[in-house]
Amino acid sequence: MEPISLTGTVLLLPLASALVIMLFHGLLKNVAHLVSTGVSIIMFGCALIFLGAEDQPNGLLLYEYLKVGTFTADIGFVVDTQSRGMLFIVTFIGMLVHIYSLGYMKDDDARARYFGALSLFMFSMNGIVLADNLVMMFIFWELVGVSSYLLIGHWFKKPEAADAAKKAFLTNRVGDFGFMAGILILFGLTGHVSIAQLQGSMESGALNHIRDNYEWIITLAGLGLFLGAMGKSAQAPLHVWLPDAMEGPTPVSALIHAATMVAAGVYMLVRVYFIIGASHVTGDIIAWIGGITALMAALMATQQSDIKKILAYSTLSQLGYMVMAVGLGGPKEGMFHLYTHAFFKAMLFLGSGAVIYACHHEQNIWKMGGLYKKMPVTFWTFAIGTAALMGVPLMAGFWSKEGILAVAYPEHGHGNGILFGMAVLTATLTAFYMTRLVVVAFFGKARGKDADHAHEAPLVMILPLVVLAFPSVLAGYHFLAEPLQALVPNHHEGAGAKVVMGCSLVAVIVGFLAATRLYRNADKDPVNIPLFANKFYIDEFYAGLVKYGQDRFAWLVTALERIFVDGLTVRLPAALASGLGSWMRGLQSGSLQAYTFVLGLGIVVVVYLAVFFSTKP
Amino acid sequence: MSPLSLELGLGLLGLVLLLVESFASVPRKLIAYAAIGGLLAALAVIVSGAAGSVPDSLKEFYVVDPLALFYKGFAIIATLATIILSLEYAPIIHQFVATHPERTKEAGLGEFYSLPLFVCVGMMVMASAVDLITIFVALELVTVSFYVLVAFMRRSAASLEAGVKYLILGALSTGLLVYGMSWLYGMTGELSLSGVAYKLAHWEGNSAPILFAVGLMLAGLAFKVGAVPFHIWIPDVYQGAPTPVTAFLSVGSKAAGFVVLTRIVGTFLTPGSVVAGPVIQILLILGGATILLGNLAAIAQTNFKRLLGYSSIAHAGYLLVALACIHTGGLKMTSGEVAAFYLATYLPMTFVCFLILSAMRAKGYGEDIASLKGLGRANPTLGLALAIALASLAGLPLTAGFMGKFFVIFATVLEGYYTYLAIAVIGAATGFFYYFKVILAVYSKPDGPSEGPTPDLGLLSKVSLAVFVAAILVVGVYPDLIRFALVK
Amino acid sequence: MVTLNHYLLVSGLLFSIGLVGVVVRRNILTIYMCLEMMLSAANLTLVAFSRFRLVEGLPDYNAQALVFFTITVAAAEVAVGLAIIVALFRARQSVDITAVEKLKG
Amino acid sequence: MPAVLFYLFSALTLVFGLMVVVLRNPVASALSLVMSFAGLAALFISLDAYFIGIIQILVYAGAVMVLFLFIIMLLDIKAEALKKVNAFSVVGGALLAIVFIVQLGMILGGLEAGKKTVADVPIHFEAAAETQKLPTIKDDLAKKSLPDTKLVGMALFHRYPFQIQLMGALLLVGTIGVVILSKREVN
Amino acid sequence: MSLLEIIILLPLLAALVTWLGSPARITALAASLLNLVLVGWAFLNYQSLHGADGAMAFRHARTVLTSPHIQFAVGADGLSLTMALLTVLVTLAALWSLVDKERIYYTSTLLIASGALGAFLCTDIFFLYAFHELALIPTFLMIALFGHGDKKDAAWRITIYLGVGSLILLAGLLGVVWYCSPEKGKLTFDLLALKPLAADAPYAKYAAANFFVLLVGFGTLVSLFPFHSWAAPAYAAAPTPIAMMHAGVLKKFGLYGLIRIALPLLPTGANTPWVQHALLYMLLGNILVMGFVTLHQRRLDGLLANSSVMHMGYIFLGLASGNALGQNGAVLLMFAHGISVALLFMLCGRLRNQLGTLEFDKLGGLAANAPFLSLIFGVGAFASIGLPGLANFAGEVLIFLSTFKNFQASEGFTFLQITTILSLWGVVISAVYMLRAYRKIFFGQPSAGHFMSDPSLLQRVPMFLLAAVLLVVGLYPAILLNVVQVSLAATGLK
Repeated sequence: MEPISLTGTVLLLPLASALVIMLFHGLLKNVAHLVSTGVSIIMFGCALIFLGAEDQPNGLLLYEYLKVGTFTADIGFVVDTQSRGMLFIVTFIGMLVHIYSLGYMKDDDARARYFGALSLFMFSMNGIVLADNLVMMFIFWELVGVSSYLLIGHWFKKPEAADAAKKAFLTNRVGDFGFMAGILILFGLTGHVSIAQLQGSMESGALNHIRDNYEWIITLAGLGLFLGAMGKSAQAPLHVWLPDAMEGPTPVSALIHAATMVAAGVYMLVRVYFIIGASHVTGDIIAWIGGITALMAALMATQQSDIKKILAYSTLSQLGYMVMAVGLGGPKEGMFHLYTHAFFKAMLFLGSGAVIYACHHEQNIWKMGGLYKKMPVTFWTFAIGTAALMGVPLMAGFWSKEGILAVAYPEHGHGNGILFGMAVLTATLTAFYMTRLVVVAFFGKARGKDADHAHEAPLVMILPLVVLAFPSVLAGYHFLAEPLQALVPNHHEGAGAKVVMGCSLVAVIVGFLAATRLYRNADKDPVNIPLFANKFYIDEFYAGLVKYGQDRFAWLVTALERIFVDGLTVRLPAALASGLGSWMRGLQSGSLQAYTFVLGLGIVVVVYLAVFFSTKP
Repeated sequence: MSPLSLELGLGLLGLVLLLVESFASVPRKLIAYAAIGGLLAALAVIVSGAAGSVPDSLKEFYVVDPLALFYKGFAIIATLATIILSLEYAPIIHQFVATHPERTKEAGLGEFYSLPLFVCVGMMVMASAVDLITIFVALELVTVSFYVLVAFMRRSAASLEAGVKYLILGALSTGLLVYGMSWLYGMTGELSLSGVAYKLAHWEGNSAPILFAVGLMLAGLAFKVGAVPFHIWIPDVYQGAPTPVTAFLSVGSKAAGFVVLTRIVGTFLTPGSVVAGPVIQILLILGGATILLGNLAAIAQTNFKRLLGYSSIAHAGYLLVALACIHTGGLKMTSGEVAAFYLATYLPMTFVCFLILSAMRAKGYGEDIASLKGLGRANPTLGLALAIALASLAGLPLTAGFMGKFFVIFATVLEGYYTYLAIAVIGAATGFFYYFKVILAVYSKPDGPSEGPTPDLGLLSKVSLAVFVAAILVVGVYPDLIRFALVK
Repeated sequence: MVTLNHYLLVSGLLFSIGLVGVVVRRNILTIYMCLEMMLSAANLTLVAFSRFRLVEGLPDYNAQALVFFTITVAAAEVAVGLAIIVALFRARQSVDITAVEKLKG
Repeated sequence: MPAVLFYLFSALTLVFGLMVVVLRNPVASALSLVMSFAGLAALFISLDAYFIGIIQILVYAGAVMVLFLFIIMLLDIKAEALKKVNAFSVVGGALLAIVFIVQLGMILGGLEAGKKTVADVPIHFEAAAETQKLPTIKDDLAKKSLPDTKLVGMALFHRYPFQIQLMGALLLVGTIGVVILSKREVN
Repeated sequence: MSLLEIIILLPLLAALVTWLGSPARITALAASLLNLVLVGWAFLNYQSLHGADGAMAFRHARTVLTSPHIQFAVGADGLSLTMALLTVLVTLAALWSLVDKERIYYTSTLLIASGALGAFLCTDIFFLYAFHELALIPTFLMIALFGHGDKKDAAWRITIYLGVGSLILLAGLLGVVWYCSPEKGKLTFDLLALKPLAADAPYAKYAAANFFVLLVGFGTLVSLFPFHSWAAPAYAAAPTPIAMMHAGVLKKFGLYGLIRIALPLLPTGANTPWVQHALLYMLLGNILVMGFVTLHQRRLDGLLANSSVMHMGYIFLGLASGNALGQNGAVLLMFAHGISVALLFMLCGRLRNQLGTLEFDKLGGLAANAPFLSLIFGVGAFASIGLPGLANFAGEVLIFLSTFKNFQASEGFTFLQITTILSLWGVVISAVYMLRAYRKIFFGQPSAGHFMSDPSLLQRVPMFLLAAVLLVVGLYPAILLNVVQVSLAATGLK
């Protein structure tokens, strides 16, 4: 198949599926999931073929979305290693999640709506991956936002779910504000929005000139784009929506809030790396925000008791890692981590889903325990995922994490000692909280009735776990990464490499040992740090900001608008008119004396006007 | 056929009808029909253009130009409409004229149907009059007839009060006008307008005395057209007078005032005139004040007739401003023609209002705006007609009323009178408020639970209502219709 | 010496006296008298001007014709006016202007 | 006419005019008005307008004032009560009059033509006699007596017959009006 | 009778026939369907029949006044056809959504439709202006008689305000005619004749003032800040079809007028710095001040009404940019906003009818029993906050891009661009209030006593129609842009 028909299919098929399901919601109640899953399998097939497609430097045009005069913003596709690899990840995990959902959402009333939204998400995510220009990327950027909104709010009757959906969308909107601003600046400077053309311009064109003379503008543009990435990839301080998003069905968390959508921010940063890299300030800010996010999220994860929340903070932390890598000048490292992380984090989420499913929607790890015997497959796959996430040597996560640490290492071009330290600390904490999770949830004895009666999940749910277990181990190796078109970083050699290796090993070991020691056979959390448990009180701060800042301000503005605008344009003239009117009515007193007096006055005034008063010829 | 024969014929018809009224006991309606027939015949003569030239002996006082013919036709139509209106209103007249309404019938109606003919004669002469004596006599014929007509319902307190007020204030204005005329004569030594114009254009020396004369004249005429502050009689008199008379006053008398004002102002603004500047200034200031006062004071009115009184004041303001805009070459109309156009649009919409008001009154409804409530349901045709007329009064586009305002506003733009443009805009905007208030009442539910009798019109009134509404709409989209009649 | 201005002044004074009377008095009949006074003042002006503007050696009799018309009109007005006042008196038993203050606003 | 007489009649006119305004009894006002108009008639005559002067007496003093008095008597109208006099209207009316007179005075001050006396514009009987066509008028003028009535009649009936007819209509309307407004219904 | 005259007069005729007593619903629906077909045909065949130069087509003129020269002249190009399409779509939906309503509802809606069509399709300034006013009385009466809440006040507000606005507009239009007249003897209201005259108008120094008067006049009709305080109360109070027609269609007349008359005839006026700055300040008021005011609303009708005021700011931003990109975006957004706000008002009316309240605090969980309604509301809500894939986004993004078109690194951010960045924040604000409303009304636990069911299949048609239009234009904006941009280019706009 031609690349354009491949990409076209990949893009439009899920859209068709989504539209059909949404529109004929009632009719398709019982087949919608099959339609959607079928579509996801076809997409995966297409993505596999697409892996062999040739690079298209000018992109593939589907149609001109906006065309005014010389300006165009197309729906067009970029074909390069990055998009091929990412498309594989998205469709692969997407397909598995679809299959998994067949089981997980079997008894849900609104299953059709769920699968419709899932299709919409696939459509949107594919769009981001394939976008060859910033406007198109923005379009799909927002669309993934809305499909995420729908999926988080799937159980909309639950106030938490409804609020979480809203929060996710709005936080992303803040990010999109920056994204759009960045696009506008770049468009303003060059006159087009195509990524390839922008890159060309940066290499030898208008942008190049501007970078040399007005670097602040490039910095601003880069920061704008990064703000978009912050929203989507939940970087501090816009990270607050991601943990809440766990209110959505667990497969959604696996697909959207772990493997694909949240990674889109990183994906986008790598796409526009030529802009970010053009300004040191941008890179530094990105790296720092990434590092802070990574560390902060890891700290928060250590004190969570909800199994999905732990994974969510872990995701945050890992995203911070990736972003930091990009900021530090390692886009390939970031992308590579994204790629490995997608597999094992998706698997972890799906595994946690199986656990939750088995425990009748119990999510508190302190009410679980002893699950390894009851759910062996789940346990083993979960363990593999945990190991990969911790960065246990030879697992997929090990390679990618080591790459990032290497970038952060001071000897590397942009490396930074403090950041490196933070990264190592984060790695330690990762090992710590993941061990804690596994130890508490799977070992010891069952601490709740539901955990006691847990049993292995059905086959459709187990199968994706098993499938994902393989890349979780093997994805870091060239024999898999290369055909899958992952952006594999160059192996770092030199003195630093050993230090980095050592640090990463030590981190895993320290974290693992500390957690094992603390949590073995513990019935409740022996460590209690409210600051971490309450996520540094950032949510509370935002709630206050919304309530006392935004809403009060809105009240104030409304009042001022009423008083001044309405007062000056409506009430005052109206009062004036009616006041003057009644005064003039008062002249009409009914008394003839008054009338004759007015008439006499009129005579005098007219004579005055005629004879003695003259303003102009 | 001399154009004078029209006036003569109508005067004779009036005389004959009075005689018939006194000595023959015919149904009074026949008198009205005879008057209508005579007026229609006169109108036909005017429209056909059969009105010939003026005898030489009269050429000094009397012209027949398109403007005169236009206003003559206007006077005839206004009279016609008034008599039709009177037919609708007859029960009320009878009720308030007869000492014992139940024992007599049709008291005073014969006179009430025939007096308008004399007014019509006066107005027709005014349309042609070009010297001070003729103007004065014709004006007084109209004024004195109106004294009688306004106070006609002698058993109605309101009618009498209106009569007294009109009498006193009207006589005051007559005195003023005569005083102004004597000064104008004294300064120019001329009684004919052409002579005055010549003197004004070739004035030498101190201009203060002539300005004094001009000011007094304008003040006297301002009373007739109801310009602020000489408008003061209008609301009370309009409210108190019998409704057909109010209609006649607000259309006929006003138009007659304006034709005289047009001719006098035309004289004053003759090229090279020494008084041109102050005259324009007075017209503008009076016009601006009139627009503002008429519209603002109308806001709080609750009586529909009184509201129409203020509305007529406001319209007079626009007409004054129109008269002041003399550089309207782009419109291919003189300022007088703009004013005439405006009056022509004003006639149908005002008469529609008064027709419906009469019909309501005849069925026992009051004259308050509130008593119009439910009309839109009870008689949708009348409701729609009234709504269209009010929309036109408010100056909504696609109605005749808009075209009138359109020319005036355009004239101020062409002239560069931005202050008066702003005043016109403010006035028109205020107008929306009180006219729409009436429209709202028409389509509101009636206050009381019980519904009164359905207001309806006689056949003749229905026909004229249809004609007027059609005129409002047709002129609104095809203004050339009037312009053809006006600009030859 | 008695100049035209003297006559004009007298007529002006008479006119303003009439005006004052119209404004000040409350009896409608008296007001009406004052109005007659104003008309007569105007006539004086006209006659004075007509005398001082000779046409073919004679005073301008066209202006005096206007005076004649004015006097006639005034008489007719008086007739109608008094009839109205009588009607008013019959209705209200008063010719004070307070009898006609119902219409207002 | 000697200046003294002018001042006398002017004073007569104005003082009695003022008394019309000041006196509270309508009968007194009406009588003052008659006196005032008599003075006015004298002023007319001083301006060689004999006809107008006589008409003034005949119509006003003779007819109009009688009508007024008749109505006053008929209706038995009482004097205005003093307390009813409105101070505002008195002050306002006076102010109006003063302002008007000041305005008039300023205008008269600048009126060059007004500085002439009657003697400055004498009647040219000879010249007039030549232009007039009617023999009786010619004769009168030749005798240096002003045929005032005839001349007014000439103007009215030769020049303004149309207006006279119109005036007739006016009087007719006035008559009808009076009848309608004051007639008593016959059962 | 030319095609466009039929299109304009058809609703008028239907209104008359309806008023006289023919079956209201059938007559009205038949007329509006027929009109949809006619306008649709004209739209689709515009380019193929009249070439791609974007000039006025389907022209026809009848002189009604010789001097000044006024004609009942009709003509349509891509711009006017787009607006006409908007009108007939919304009209059809508004009429269709009426259930068990009195005759006057149909009559008024048809009258407004006719007025809007006349305003969009007339090429003579006089009639273009005049037709717009046709809606004034029906709007007034409908709000005052059948409105909700503080209906009298709202009715007066909209009437007087729009009355004043249109009179100011009239003054401005007359000023333009005067401005363009080469000598005072030849005054014409023919838009097409004025354009060549405008180029060498003798009174150039008045251009800025004249443009500003037009801006205020047209702006008042579009609820440009600070002349907007009629809009929100009136829309909140108005009966559903009136709110749909007015907010969806009629309001766009002001913008249409700016694009059709003010910008091409007074380009120097539009480019005068003080005028531009004034416009930018005003539209910032629309976006930010009204954004926060909208945020403060506690009822759905108030929220929709204020948000529709707010969104006008973006369209003005497109016009302020002064280039083709912005103008095309503005037209696109006009269309999209018209459809989306009509859709939302339609749903709002339905909610009010069924639930009796629109207060957020009393509502909740409606999605459970009315999934279709909540889906369609979602489409409308997301469209109005500029979600890609729905029509509004295409317009907004073009507008934003247009303001940066001439961005010069050496000059840094100009006021226009700073305004744009601030306006971008408005997009966030609008998402906040819209999602808040959506969350409160449709999500969460269903509140007691407020039961809501999905509409019948037949009643879904108008909703589906509007939603589908939003989607189609959102996914393929070229369907409008292709036609609009050639015409905008032909009007002489850069």
